[in-house]
Amino acid sequence: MKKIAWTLFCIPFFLFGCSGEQTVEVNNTVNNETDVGVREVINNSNEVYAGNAIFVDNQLLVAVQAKPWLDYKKKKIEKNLKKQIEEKFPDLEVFVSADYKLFWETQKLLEEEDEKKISDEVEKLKDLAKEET
Amino acid sequence: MIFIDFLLAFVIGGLICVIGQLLMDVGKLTPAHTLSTLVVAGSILAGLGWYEPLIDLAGAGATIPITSFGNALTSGAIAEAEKHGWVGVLTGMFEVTSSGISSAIVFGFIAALIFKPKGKVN
Amino acid sequence: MDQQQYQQIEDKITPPTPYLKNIIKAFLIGGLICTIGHAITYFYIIFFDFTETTVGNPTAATMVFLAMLLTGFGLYRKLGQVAGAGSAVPVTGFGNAVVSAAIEHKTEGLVLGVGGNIFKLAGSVIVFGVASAFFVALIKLILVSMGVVEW
Amino acid sequence: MVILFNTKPSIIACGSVAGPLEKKSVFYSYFDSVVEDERWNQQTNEQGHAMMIQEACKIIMKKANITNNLDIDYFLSGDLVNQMTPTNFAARELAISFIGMFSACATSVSSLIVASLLTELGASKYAIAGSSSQHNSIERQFRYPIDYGGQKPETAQWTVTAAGYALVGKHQPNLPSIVAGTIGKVVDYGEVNPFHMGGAMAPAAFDTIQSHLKKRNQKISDYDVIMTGDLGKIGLKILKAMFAQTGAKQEELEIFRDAGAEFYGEDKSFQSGASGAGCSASVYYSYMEQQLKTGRYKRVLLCATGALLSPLSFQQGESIPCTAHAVEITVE
Repeated sequence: MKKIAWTLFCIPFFLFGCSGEQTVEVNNTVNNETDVGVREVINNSNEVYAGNAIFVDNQLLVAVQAKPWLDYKKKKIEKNLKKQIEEKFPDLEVFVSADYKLFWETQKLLEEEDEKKISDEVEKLKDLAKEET
Repeated sequence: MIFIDFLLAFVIGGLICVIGQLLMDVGKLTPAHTLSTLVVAGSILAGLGWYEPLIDLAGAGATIPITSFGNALTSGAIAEAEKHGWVGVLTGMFEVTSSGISSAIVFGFIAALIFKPKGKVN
Repeated sequence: MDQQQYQQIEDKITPPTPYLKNIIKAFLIGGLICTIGHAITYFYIIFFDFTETTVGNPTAATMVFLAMLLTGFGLYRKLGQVAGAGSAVPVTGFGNAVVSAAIEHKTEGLVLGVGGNIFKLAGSVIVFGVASAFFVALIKLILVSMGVVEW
Repeated sequence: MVILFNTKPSIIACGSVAGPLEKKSVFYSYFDSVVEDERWNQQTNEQGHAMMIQEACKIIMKKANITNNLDIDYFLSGDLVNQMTPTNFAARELAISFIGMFSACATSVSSLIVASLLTELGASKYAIAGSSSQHNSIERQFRYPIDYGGQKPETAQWTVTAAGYALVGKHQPNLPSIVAGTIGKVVDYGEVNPFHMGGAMAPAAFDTIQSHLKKRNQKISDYDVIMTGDLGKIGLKILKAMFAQTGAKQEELEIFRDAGAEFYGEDKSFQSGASGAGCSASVYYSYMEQQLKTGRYKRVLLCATGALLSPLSFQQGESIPCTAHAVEITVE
């Protein structure tokens, strides 16, 4: 019993140690500048370990995953990122979410080619994210 | 990262249960008293606005313990109070749906139809 | 022998509550139940249209369903003896209280027995949940209108 | 008060039945009948409870070669269900003059005392006395539904599914005979924990045994065994400690035994042991009767203990009043 408890106690420290890398994915864009800019913003936030950005027309959907132990300030992280991206690209309609559902779905959208499908899916995800319990 | 996410659910869910166990063993409360106390605690945490961050942090570790029931009812009432003022406090309560209760009623009813109490096994 | 003397003898012989053992068991099993619940939330997020905010409801319903099966097969009782609050505090414990009362009172008929007694054990949780929600929301409303706090 | 029975009414025959879980009991081989279904193949637990009582009475009549119910004058019995409906319903089927008796788990002895009194008076040729309990119907009434996952402490006891009845008649040599009985007072030392019945009942047992010995001018060692009803392992230890304080020696303390403590042996899953009105009854009117008949014991004191609480009194914050009744049984 003691051994198991001790192991369980130690595991997180190992994981903390090797979690420095960030994965940021952006879907195919025409504009290289925005691509790099969004990557930069997400990369600069050390509260986030992964992010997906989907561009459709002039909309930008950013789905990020906060580090699990920082999840309690999820809403703040969302707000901060949104503000930073909006400052950089004032003419983009930005939506940021730290919800796992959006992250999971945008992962699939990264591979998607059909513009129409992407746009529909982004709309749907935004609606889902706004739903209350 | 996913592992830490699960670990947080485990630890925080487990800690809430430990509080319950302490209420039973040290406080000498019956299970009904313990659960009622925890529900009230959940309501108060919701009123302070602390329960939502806890859910964001621990996921099911905070939504599965009975404290989340108090949170659901209170945040419903507060949300309605914000919109409609005094009346909202009451109506908000009745607008809240808790799947825990409704599913317990449905499954309890179904269970009554198919199961028989078992006193044999110990 | 008076009451006080007897109390001394009784206290000396009655085995003490194993606090630490109970706490460890409650922590491990309660944590495990929540972890299973967490896995179910991921299941609903990935395969259905639920977000982290809305997934609580289907998860609770699924956990209550599992509690129904365990209760019906007489396993939740055994779990409860080991886990104590570890199995009583999660929503599965609430489910167990409702389901066990429903099964128990089946012999008194569906209306008087099941209908009338289904909340025999869990009713106080609902009453205190609703009442405390009312008072907390009321206090918050008063504090907000006094300008002490914000929503 | 001690009652002396000058005519020494005898226990002519005994009948004991038990439920499926009682196969784990160390007294299993002494029971007359064990049923596989705890509901006795009835629709409800309470109907099964009533069937169990009838079954025990039928066994007695068979053993005593009585074919007609009318030959039995009285049926004195009780159980723990509200208003004792299982016993009442069994009495309806038996059609014997009936008084319901309630001393909780001490009913096994209190009914035996009344049956002996009726015999002594000449009012009864044959009387059946005893009590019974059925786990499911008692548990749901006093505690939680069967399948509720509550945690029981080490002091908790398991209500048995069992019935024990004795046929009391005029004195016959070589049969266990009732020579004296003590009807106990109600004793309450302020125990409030319904999961610690042993601790609540031990003072009542102490009081009754003490006053019986005193009035009869006896020592503990005058008995081969003093068997309490359902104090459980922890309750028995408490009782022994109480007697130790009054100066009883170690070898005298060995005389004390408890039906509930021994019922399920050392099985830890039953916590402190067995309890219920059927616990003392089924052990007294099977194992104990046979030990007396075979001459292993010559003089025993059976002291059944009962906790006189209800779920209502517990919820209203009352402590648990307890009683104990004792009978002295000898074999010539």
